[in-house]
Amino acid sequence: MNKTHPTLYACAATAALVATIFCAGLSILMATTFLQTQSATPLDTPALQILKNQIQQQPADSDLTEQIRALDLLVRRAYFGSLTALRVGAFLLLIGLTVLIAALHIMHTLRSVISHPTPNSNGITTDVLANSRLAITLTTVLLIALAAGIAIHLSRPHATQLPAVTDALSPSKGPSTTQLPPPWPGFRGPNGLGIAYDVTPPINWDGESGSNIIWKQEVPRPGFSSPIVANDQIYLTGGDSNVCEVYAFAASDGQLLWRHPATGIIGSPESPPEVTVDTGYAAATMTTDGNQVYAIFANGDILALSPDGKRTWARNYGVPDNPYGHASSLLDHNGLLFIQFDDDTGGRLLALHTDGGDIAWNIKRDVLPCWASPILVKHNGQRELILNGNTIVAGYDPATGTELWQFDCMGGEVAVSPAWWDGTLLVANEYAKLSAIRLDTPPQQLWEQFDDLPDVSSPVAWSNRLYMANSYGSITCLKISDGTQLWQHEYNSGFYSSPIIAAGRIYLTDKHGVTHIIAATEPFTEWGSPALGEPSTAIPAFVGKRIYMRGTKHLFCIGAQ
Amino acid sequence: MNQAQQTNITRRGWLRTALRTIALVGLGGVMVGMVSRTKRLCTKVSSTCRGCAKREACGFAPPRTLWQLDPTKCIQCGLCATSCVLEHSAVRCFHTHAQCGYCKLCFGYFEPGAKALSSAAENQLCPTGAIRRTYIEDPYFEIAIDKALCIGCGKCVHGCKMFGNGSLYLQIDHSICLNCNECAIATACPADAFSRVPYAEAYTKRANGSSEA
Amino acid sequence: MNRKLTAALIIAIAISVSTLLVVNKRGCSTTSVPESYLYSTKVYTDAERSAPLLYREISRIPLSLLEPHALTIGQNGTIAVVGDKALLLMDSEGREKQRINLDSPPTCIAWTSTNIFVGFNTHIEVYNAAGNRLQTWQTLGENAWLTGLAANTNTLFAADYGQRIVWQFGFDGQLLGKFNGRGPQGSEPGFVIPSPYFDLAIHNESVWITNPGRQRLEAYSFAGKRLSYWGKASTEIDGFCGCCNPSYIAITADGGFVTSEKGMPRVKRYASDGAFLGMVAPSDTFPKGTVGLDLAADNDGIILVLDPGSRAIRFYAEEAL
Amino acid sequence: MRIRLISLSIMTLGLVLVAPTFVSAAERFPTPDFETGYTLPSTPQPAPRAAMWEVIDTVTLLAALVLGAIFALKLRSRRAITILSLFTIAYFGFWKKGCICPVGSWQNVFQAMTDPTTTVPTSVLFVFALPLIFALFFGRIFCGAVCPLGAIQDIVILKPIRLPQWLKHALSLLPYVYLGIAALLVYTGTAFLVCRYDPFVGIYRMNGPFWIIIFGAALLLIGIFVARPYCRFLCPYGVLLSWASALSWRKVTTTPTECIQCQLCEDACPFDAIEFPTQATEAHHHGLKRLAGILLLLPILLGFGFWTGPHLSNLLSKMDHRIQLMAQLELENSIPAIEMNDQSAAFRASGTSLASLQQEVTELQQRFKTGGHILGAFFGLVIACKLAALARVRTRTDYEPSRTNCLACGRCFAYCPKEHEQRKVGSSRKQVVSYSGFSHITHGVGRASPYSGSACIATDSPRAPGIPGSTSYNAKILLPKTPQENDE
Repeated sequence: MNKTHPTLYACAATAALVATIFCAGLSILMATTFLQTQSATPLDTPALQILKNQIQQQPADSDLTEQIRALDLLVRRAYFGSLTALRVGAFLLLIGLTVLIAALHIMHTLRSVISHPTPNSNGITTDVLANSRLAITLTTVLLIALAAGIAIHLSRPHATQLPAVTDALSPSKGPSTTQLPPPWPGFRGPNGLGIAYDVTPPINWDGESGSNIIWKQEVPRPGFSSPIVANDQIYLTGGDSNVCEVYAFAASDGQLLWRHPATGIIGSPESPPEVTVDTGYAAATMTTDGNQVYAIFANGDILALSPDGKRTWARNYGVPDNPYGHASSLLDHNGLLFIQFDDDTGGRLLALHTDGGDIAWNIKRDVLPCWASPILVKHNGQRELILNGNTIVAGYDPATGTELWQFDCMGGEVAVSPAWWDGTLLVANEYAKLSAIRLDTPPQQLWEQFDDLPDVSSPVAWSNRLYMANSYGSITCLKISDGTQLWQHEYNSGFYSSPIIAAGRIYLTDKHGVTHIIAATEPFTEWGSPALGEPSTAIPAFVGKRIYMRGTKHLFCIGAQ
Repeated sequence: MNQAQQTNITRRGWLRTALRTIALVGLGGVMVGMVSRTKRLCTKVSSTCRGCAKREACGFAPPRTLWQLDPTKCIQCGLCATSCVLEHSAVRCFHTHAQCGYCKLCFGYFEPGAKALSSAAENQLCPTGAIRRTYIEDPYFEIAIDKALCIGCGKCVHGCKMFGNGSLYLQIDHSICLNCNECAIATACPADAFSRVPYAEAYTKRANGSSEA
Repeated sequence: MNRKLTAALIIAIAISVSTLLVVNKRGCSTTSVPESYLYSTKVYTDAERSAPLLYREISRIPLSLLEPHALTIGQNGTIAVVGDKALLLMDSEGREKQRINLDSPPTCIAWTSTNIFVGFNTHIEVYNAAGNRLQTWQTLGENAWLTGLAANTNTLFAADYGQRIVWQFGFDGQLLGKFNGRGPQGSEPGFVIPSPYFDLAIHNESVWITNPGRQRLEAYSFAGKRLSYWGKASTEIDGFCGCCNPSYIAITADGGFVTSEKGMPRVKRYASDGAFLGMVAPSDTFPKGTVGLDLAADNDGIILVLDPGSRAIRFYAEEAL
Repeated sequence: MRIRLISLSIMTLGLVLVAPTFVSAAERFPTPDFETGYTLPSTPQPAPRAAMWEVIDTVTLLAALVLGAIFALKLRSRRAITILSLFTIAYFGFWKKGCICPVGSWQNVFQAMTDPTTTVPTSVLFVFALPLIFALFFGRIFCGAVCPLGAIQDIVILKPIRLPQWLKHALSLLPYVYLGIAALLVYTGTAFLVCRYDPFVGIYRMNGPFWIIIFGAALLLIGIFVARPYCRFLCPYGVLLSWASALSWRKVTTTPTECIQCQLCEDACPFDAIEFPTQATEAHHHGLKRLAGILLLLPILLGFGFWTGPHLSNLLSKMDHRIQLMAQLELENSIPAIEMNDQSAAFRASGTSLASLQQEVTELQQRFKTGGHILGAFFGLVIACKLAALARVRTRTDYEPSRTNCLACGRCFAYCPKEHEQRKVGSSRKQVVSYSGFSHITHGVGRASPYSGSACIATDSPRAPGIPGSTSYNAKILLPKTPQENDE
């Protein structure tokens, strides 16, 4: 102990002890109060809430009101009481700590003795340096590891953000199971469902100024068919009364890699059939399985071309006898190419072998002419090929062509392809109706609806919502489960192109080439409406971070430069 | 050896002086730059300086900035009451009488579903009873906020905004606000309603985006 | 000795870092707000559910207006809507037949067999069914703020929220009279209008005027004498809640009332004696924060609701009971 | 970001322009015509802290720094410094509530430098610059007694221990990391990290987030043994100050005259800032070789940092509220099951176009990317320098405070016999006692009496035979110091 000032030392020691106890107690007390006020505010008393709910039932009850008033007062007192308590407590604690520290300093001072430094105790030596260098290196590694750890920890939840439905509806594999399916294999994307998977398309561009336009390439001949994308090439058809052609553009820079005229095909008519201007000769969109691309034209010519533009086969199974001209797009699955051949001679569903082009099967359909395109869905684990027809909607086994079911609900000039969501089929047409059909056996109509029906643009279904647009410029969102309208919006310009769901947004291009980007949810929220700078009726192709859009004259590649 | 050391030392000393001068010049440059920048901006941002008495002069006295809540952005999430560094938040409810409807059935005052339009506890909306309601004449009642009791939860603001004229609004009481360099509420605010504004217009923002007359 | 303390130090630092992370989380979380700080409208929505829903939305017409303000029904079901700086004339199907551009933003409208009266802040303009402007009436003072028009065969009533009076005009624009509802020697507070919603409707020989500040509807003779009133301030479903409701009214063919409210944007149906019948459209029908649901009722019992929130006219038909 | 006047002005304009009709109506709402002659009360607007106070604060800071410099360099009085630091705690701490402090103010200046739309109030500018200027002339005077964060830690130092060298060096990386990250977040307008996690400001306010206060308390507890943990192993402003004081004109010295290698000051510095004479004996070229190796490593470290930096910054970008909001909106729009949170609800209500937000976020991410590159390179450089500094043994003959690490607390003064020798001249022993500092009175007493003057040292020095110190001491006696050496 200390010789020089024993009393002083003793006093300091006691003071320190007392202060310590005081501070410890006080801080614990405060911490609890603090946490109380933080977690559950005294104002948030369940008891009071219960009483208030009771008073709703019996307003007349006087002693209940008395209770409430009493409790309310109590609670508010408690709250402000706790605030004051904290403030006072803080001050007291401060005083306590000051005393403590002072006392400790005095004690320390009185007790301290001269430390006799030992020789060579703490000099800088080489191994100290070595250790330090090692330590610094290790710390660096440690910090990097820490950062990486946090990064991994944070990045984990992002995986779950992808909609669970994706794999349920994932595009069908081509003949060779090893390779990935083409990113945008045909009309309205994978299986014709109008949904783009794993894409992050841009939301602003401008065809005029060329902002976010990666490239722009003139398309030699006109056509209403939409672009498809496979092995880094964009395929298009175009044609006029002279000749119909297939074009392939390079995804990288948009240069026209090759063009293949549909000529010299056995059974092809001498003179092209009568078509109207708003259908043209190349209205049907191509399809591809990644190994070959397939095209069909108004005169019934069907071609299969290799990615480098060599013709593998070409057939003509009759000229579609069709008031406007053939417009139904192709679809392929498991080595079969499906053609919806609904014309005045009565409807057919053709399936050709993708190698060779011979008829695998040919199913008679009792329908009137129709311009809709088939879709391929997965229902109860089975693939089904679904055709919108006039007046029958029917489902087929894509392997054998056996008709699985049919449902009579269509009418008018059917050009609108079906939409599909989770076991529910949605078919609509102007002058007919929109009906939601549950594919049980037999199919049940859940509900029907008669307003704002689409005429050209095909509806798209996504997460229990149906989006449909029509050529009058209205876009409507309905709840698929019960058909209630969630929102509707009127645009000045009408729609021929169809809505596509990409990255949780609807991309819908109007006749003037303005793409309306709308959140695929409610309420109606528009992300923007970038303009292509020229009219467009085709359906854009969504691949990765890019959009390929066909205007009347040009093919555009849209994406961040 | 010693000689070497000496020259070594002088060299270091000289180098140090040179660097020091550079550092000083740099620091000075930064300061001058900042001040002139403030001048320039202050002449530019005249629209923010609305209602600022010494707007013209402000170029010469770079503005102190204070935190301000923008009531038009406010969504009354209640975080003002809980996330201030002060236990009793510096955000309080303000009331613009000029905008008040003096409504008998005031939705800033009465609990939703209140049975009687009396000031009894069970009818009051305010969790701390910070709103005073005084009769003026039929059918008008005056509403006044007791700042000492208000905790800035914005419950009344929500009611008034929803049903009434939005004469009640949340704002920072600068006699309480510590003007932290980073406002804790601002970091928590979901509506991003907090921003720094020149000293002169600490209170110019009011509900409905109109500025105090 | 040193080893121990270094260990302690490292642990301490680890603790501090973790606390930082905790604080950071707390900083971001918005869950720490007590229930008692949040405004709940549950009471109202519950009440709405308990009340009978008498009507069903049968169709909806989207409008090509950004800020539709008022609508009215003309001859044989034609519809007129004003908003932005335009007057829209539509057929009964809701197809836009004509769009007449106006010089200033209109606030209200009335349509008689002969004329369309369009109210602006401070004056009234008269158009014919073809959409040509016939007259522009004199301004009613710079404090004027017209929010409602109603006309019968020969007189037009204009509700002026700015000056809290109701004007009465002949069709030639000649001022027939005005009244402030204060009654003889101001015994009454008159029209109490805290916010710019002041509507009126004509039925038989009386004009029904909202008195939102007092949460009631008042009937006045054309001479400006108050005949009767009904309505009570209440947060119950049968009364009007909010500082100032109802915001708009319409009178059905049978003399019953349709009222719209702001705050809880909803439409209710009352009998001719003011007895609450049920809901036309509960508050969850309209987008959050919708204000200004103007109303019109045609002769076959269809109720038209102008929904500025979704920029559309909603048609409601009585649910077959 | 929060302090952008321009954006604010635009916003204000916007509000005025797009105010919906309901608003404009409510603005010209005619107040009820009261018959009882009731007059409208005006809304009270409690005034902020008067502008004058900022001037006073700045002046006080200047005065404190001047005093600090005098105390540390001229008077060489530990006691005076202690008293000053108590004042600091009282004024800059409890009275001024520890905000705005120089430790945080560099962020404002840095933001204003990187973002041309922001301004810094002059007072803040001075608060930032004064300590640095003083550091350039007199060393880290600010840390010694004028920094409220330092002062509160300084008074709790009771049983300081010397950390092992390797740990000291390892931990000394942290301030650079903190500085770098904080700077990046300022550059992107995400946060003022240093202010958000200031451990002691909560204590000065006697209020604040619970966990911050706990953190502060924890640091103080550690500070009893490991002196000033925040200053030495966290403070980002300390980094700037150490750079400045490395160039300082004058610096605090342990001994008033010249060092005599008595070793008595070895334990004097609780911050381990006194550098000892080197005892290492290694061939010169070894060190050089190592140094060369590290210099070769430098570009690799820089490159690695530059490459990995964006990954780190990408991680940090998740802290930014705009990026969080964008992610939330994306999520809500792609998965309808997701509930709107307050942020997205408020955003949707505000009517701002998503495209514009997208635009802002993309720019922001670009900022994070570039910032990340710079940050990574900076870290690489720091590590390289640290290693280079440790590459070879710098021959040192005296005990002297390190230029960069010395916090100018003046504790070591009382340990130096030379000090007492000087004080003894014409001064009573009492004065020596009263003189030599707050907590070391008895050291002073104990030390002053046994060895007074160099004579005793000579008798004392056999305690360390063969230390280069003693030899060089003799050398010193023989040839007096050149002025340059004094300067050094």
